[in-house]
Amino acid sequence: MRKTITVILLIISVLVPFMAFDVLPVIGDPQSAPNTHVSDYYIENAIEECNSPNMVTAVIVDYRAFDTMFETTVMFLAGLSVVIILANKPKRRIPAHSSLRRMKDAGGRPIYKTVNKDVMISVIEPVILIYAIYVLFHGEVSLGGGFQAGALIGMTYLLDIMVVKRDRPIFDIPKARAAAIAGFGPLIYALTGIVTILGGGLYLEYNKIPLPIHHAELHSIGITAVEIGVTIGVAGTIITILNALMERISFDDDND
Amino acid sequence: MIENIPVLIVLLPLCSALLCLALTAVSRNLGIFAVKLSCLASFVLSCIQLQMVVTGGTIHYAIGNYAAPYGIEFVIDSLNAVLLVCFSLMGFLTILFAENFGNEKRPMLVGAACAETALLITGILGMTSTGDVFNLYVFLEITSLSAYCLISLGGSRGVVSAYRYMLVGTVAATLYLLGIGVLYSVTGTLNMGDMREILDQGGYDGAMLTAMCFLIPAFGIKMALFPFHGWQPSAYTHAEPGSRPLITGVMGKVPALAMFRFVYCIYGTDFRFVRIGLILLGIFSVFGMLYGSLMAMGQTDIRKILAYSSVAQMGYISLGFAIGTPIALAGAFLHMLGHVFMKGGLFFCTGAIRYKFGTVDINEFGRIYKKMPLTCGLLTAAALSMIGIPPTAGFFSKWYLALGAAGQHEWIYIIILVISSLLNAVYFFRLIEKVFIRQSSELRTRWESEVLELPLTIIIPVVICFIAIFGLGLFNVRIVDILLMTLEGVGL
Amino acid sequence: MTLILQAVLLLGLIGITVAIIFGKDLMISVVIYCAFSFLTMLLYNIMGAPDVAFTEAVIGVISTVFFIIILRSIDRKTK
Amino acid sequence: MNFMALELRPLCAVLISLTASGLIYVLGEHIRPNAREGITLTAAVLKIITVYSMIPAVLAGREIRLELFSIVKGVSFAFNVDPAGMVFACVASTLWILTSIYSIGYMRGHGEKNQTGYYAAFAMCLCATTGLCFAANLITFFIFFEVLTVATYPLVVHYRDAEGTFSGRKYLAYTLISGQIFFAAIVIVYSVSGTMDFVPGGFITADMLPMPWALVVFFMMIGAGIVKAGVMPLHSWLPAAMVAPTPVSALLHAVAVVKAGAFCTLRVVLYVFGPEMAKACYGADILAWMAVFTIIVSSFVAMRKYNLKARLAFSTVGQLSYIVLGICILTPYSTAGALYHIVAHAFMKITLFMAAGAIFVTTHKKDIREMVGIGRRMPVTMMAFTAASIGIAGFPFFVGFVSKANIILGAVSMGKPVFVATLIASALLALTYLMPVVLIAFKKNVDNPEFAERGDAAPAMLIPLVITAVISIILGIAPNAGLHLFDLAVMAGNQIFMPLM
Amino acid sequence: MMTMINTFLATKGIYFLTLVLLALGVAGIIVCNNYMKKLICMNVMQVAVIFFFLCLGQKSPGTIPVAMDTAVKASQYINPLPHGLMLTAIVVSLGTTGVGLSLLLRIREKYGTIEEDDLIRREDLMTRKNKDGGDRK
Repeated sequence: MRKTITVILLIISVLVPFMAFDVLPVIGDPQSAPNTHVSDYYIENAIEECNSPNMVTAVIVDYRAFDTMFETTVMFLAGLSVVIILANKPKRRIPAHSSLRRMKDAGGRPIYKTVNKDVMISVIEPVILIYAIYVLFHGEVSLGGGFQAGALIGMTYLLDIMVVKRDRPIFDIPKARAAAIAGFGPLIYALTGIVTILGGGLYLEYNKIPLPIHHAELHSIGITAVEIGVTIGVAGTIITILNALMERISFDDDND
Repeated sequence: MIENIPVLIVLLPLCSALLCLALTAVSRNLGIFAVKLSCLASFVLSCIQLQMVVTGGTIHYAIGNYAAPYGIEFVIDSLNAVLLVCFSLMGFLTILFAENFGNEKRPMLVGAACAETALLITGILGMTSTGDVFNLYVFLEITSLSAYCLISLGGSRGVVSAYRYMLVGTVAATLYLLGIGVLYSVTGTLNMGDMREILDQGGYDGAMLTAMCFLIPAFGIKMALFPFHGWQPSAYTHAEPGSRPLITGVMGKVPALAMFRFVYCIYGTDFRFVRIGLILLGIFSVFGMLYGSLMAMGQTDIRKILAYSSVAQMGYISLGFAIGTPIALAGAFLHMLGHVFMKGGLFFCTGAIRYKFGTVDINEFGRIYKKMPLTCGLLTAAALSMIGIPPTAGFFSKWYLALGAAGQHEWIYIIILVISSLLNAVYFFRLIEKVFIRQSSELRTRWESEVLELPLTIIIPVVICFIAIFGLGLFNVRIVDILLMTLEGVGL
Repeated sequence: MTLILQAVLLLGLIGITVAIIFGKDLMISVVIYCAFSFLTMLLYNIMGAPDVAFTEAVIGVISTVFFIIILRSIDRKTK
Repeated sequence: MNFMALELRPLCAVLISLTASGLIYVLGEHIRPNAREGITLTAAVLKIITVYSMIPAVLAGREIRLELFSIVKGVSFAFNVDPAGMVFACVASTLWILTSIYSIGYMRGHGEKNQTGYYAAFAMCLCATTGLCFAANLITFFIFFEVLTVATYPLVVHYRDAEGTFSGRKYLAYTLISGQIFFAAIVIVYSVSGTMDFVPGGFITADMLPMPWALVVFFMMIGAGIVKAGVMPLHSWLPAAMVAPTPVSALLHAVAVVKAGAFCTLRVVLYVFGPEMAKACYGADILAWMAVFTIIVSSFVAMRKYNLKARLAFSTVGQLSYIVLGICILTPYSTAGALYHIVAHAFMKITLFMAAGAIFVTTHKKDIREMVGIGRRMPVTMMAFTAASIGIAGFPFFVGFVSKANIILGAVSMGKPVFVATLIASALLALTYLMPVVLIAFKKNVDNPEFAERGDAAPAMLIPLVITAVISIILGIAPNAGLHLFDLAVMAGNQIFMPLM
Repeated sequence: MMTMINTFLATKGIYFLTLVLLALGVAGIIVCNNYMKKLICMNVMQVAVIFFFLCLGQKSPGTIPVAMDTAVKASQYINPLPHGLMLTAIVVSLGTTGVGLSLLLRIREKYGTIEEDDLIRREDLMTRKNKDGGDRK
């Protein structure tokens, strides 16, 4: 009953603003308000002011760097929350539901084949890692940036624990330790701002980093430092969440 | 250095929270100590900032030194300077208080919970200071995420309420994003001041109305205004006891401030449909005040009583916004300040009683005042303030609200204020009766009694809340003057 | 032209969402949610937001993995 | 800062009680009872000195005004000592010391519990009472009024039993509802007039509040006063509150609470609305008829009560309506009479209550029918009781006569024969319900073995009640004796009606 | 024909579809009985908003906002601001999903189910049991 009413209300709420769509700008109009006022400033000045051809990067880590700092903090916060929420020690791992369980052979190994470990570990993971680092340091020139790099590193770990037995992954980080490391990401970001304050500027004013180089270079340094922070934060968080979730759940190849 | 105060207030708790886990790994108390220190520093800095704002006028702090519409800006006017002082003080007290509720055996967990609380404080302080609508969203998410986590720490019920709150809260955040999206689509800016200037040129009524349709539910959900309050009682009830004063006392206020910013600072009272919005808000708050009080009467769990009473008290605040004259707005903000200490104080008491006796059922509170006179003193003062007995803070905020309503000839609001405070009286005097009059039940203290009735870290918050309730009442004019420095220009 | 493509992709997203809401098997829901995020990525790319598309691609993978991990402990069938 | 500066004295008077209350609450459980009661008595003596020291200045017509700080925007927290407030303050501070001594005797004789809370709340009540005597504007007045409401609550529920809880709830229901309505009315008055300072003769004019609204606001404001003063039909909390210990009843009925209600009526009718406005909106007339009704009905109810305290309670209900009636007749004489009746009734009624309490502590008797021949055992107590009873009835040379005569004078001058008749009839009715007690007590030819042996109440109880009885006779013979209270009352009446003449 | 469709889509169509997607997400949160589905629907809803923002930044003849030698005029680049904002929003949604999943796991461990009606029934049962326990005490 309640649900029906809600759905009806929702349908109404979809239809009513239909009349009000006139207030929104025409899609693709180069003269619409969002495309002119602030946006033009970013496009025109990004290269000059921030030394960053990728304007999106310029926006997120320079003009609106403060947002991104807290975005990284949100990531860290998510990791921390997962650690806390899953902190209680369950008596045993939740068994996989019967519909998902597979038979094991006489030796206790699962009877289905997994991906080839060697290929994964020796070929795909290094490629992803290298790509992550490329994305990290090239964020200001081409696509990508700290966040994508961090997520890629997280994916490497994901592959790692998927392919190798998860009790003994190649780089093994307990979840609380991972969360602590993730905290250093936003901290690097915040400290970059503190450095600019110490250099006599306002918060995150990269021009004022106390180094004797040209201001464009300073922006590059600032952006790189910040991107590294984001990378650490995001990678740490993804590893944390993965670890915390995996700890709880039993898989077919577990030794019970 | 001094000009960086606005951002440092937000940064200090953040940095300490980020470091907290690592420091706890080094030594078990180091992390908590860092958080405490940073919260104290942030409180002191916000006091200095208030002084600066009062003498020097509004502070605009452009982060990264990019001028207003291009970069993110912190705008500290007298209004949020006062609120910052209040919120950071409450944050500090909560951090002090929370220490007593950790699991002694697992220091990492204690450190992590402490970091969560510090991040909640960061989010709250950031939301209060920011002058950028999208930055507000980010801070809102920080606040909400840490709140989800802290609520989920309160046992299995807490987990379920946290999950429900998370779904509803995300809907609210999404609606908020949609609202600012619509505003962005017509103004092309995200800065509040700039947005105001562009909207003032006129001709954007349709977009503003559409955005308002999204924003009022969004803030309504976040501040637990009446028809959107569904998540609130169980979340407040089952939150982690240590951080509950902060969650219940402060977390609902900040979206209310944001709502005020949108309605009065961005839209302005010249907006054609503002009356409709205000009447709607008035209806919500009137029903909220009645509903919250009526629901609170039926409860026996003190946490539930207080949670429902929060619904009613939020009604007072939004009633002030609905009346809309400067004096009523000042009343609403005074109530916001007062309610931080009243509700926070009541939850400090609840926590203290729970800490000592392990009960939350008011039927077991018989004659508890013999054992905890200080706590019960605060309990009584806060309860009287909720009812609105002079000379506590609650009376004076009610006074300004009623005065504003009389100025607008909204007599119905005065009647509702009277009825609501009488309803409040019913359940708060029931509580007082239980504490002072009921025959003593066999409560066994859970801890060996010390020299003081409670550890010092609980007594300090209790005493400060007690002082604040009366201080805000007796010296309200000073605060109202400071608030009016900003509010004079924005009201009806 | 891009707008028509966008509209088609959006219709696809709507269809997937309906399938998720009315599906009886959570595993299927999760897998088509993966498809959903893939379509979203395409959409973002078409709209000229490659950065967002890149992020969405990575996020889509990671959140799908999260969902699948959780799903091991939960009854697949739902009412 | 010179603390004995004239302007600071009202503040001192308030703070002394407040400090005493705080000290007792904090230290009460940790120090010996003697020290605790020492605090009470010291504070009482200090307070009485402070209050009395202001009388000469007030008599000389000097204005004592103290503005402390803004309590709400545009209105300051201010004290103003005027004759009317002075009268009430003198009564309250004088009786505090007597009631304190009496309480010590009663509480110890009766072995009461929770004495710390009792003394703290008692001091708080006196603080509030003094505050509202000296309050210079409505909001200051309201603050103390509400503090009084809350501070009395622990006294009413002193025994912490079911009955006490019930009457506590009843008390709160009546006073809080009326208090909140009073609050709303204050807001309305402030928003229409822009001022809240009490002005003799009132500050509300007809153009601020048009007719039907004026009456509504009048009753919204007066409601709080008449609830506390126990005017029918809003009196029912007052007999219920009889479950409290006798000193509390004495305080409630004679000193603080009901008088605060009467005083509130006075302030509202004569200092806020003013005689002209009160008459123009018919508020005064309606209120006067309510008072008449109360006087008659309460007397009849009192006759049917055999619990001594209950009978006295209904007597209070009736007597307080004298004051309300005196205010509502709106003449200088009746106003002076009404103010003086605050004094008169205070001394007489407190004597009666103390006597009732003394009887209860000494012989554990509550019912009048069991008191046959008690005069033999407690002659001094019963003599005081007799004197006070005669005073209540308004016999010449007793203090009740002075006030009633003035009220009647006012009624005559306004040409209201019904009021005159009521007042005279009620004097006779008072005799019919109080005299039987005296007669039973001194009944001859009855040898009640319980009362055969002579053994009066303990001195701590006996002395105060003798003092109050003596004072009520002295003031009856010489109304101006000592403190010039009658002059003060007359001054207040003249101040109010001066602009009209 | 083509231009008509294009105009319709540019002025109303895309917005409408986005809104439908959003409404479906909200409806899913309300209607679905399964908490996991609710979480997926929450993600859908967030995608809709992200899409809405990106719509605002589109330019019909426009290149991606990375400075290249060929395009020089400001109006030729797509507005980078919504992209920046939505990157943040996406990250937030990932964080929320992570927290939501861990909460889900706890609920599953505690109650053994993630169906809402089962959960409510079990909660009621627990409340009643607690009350009985209280009485016995």
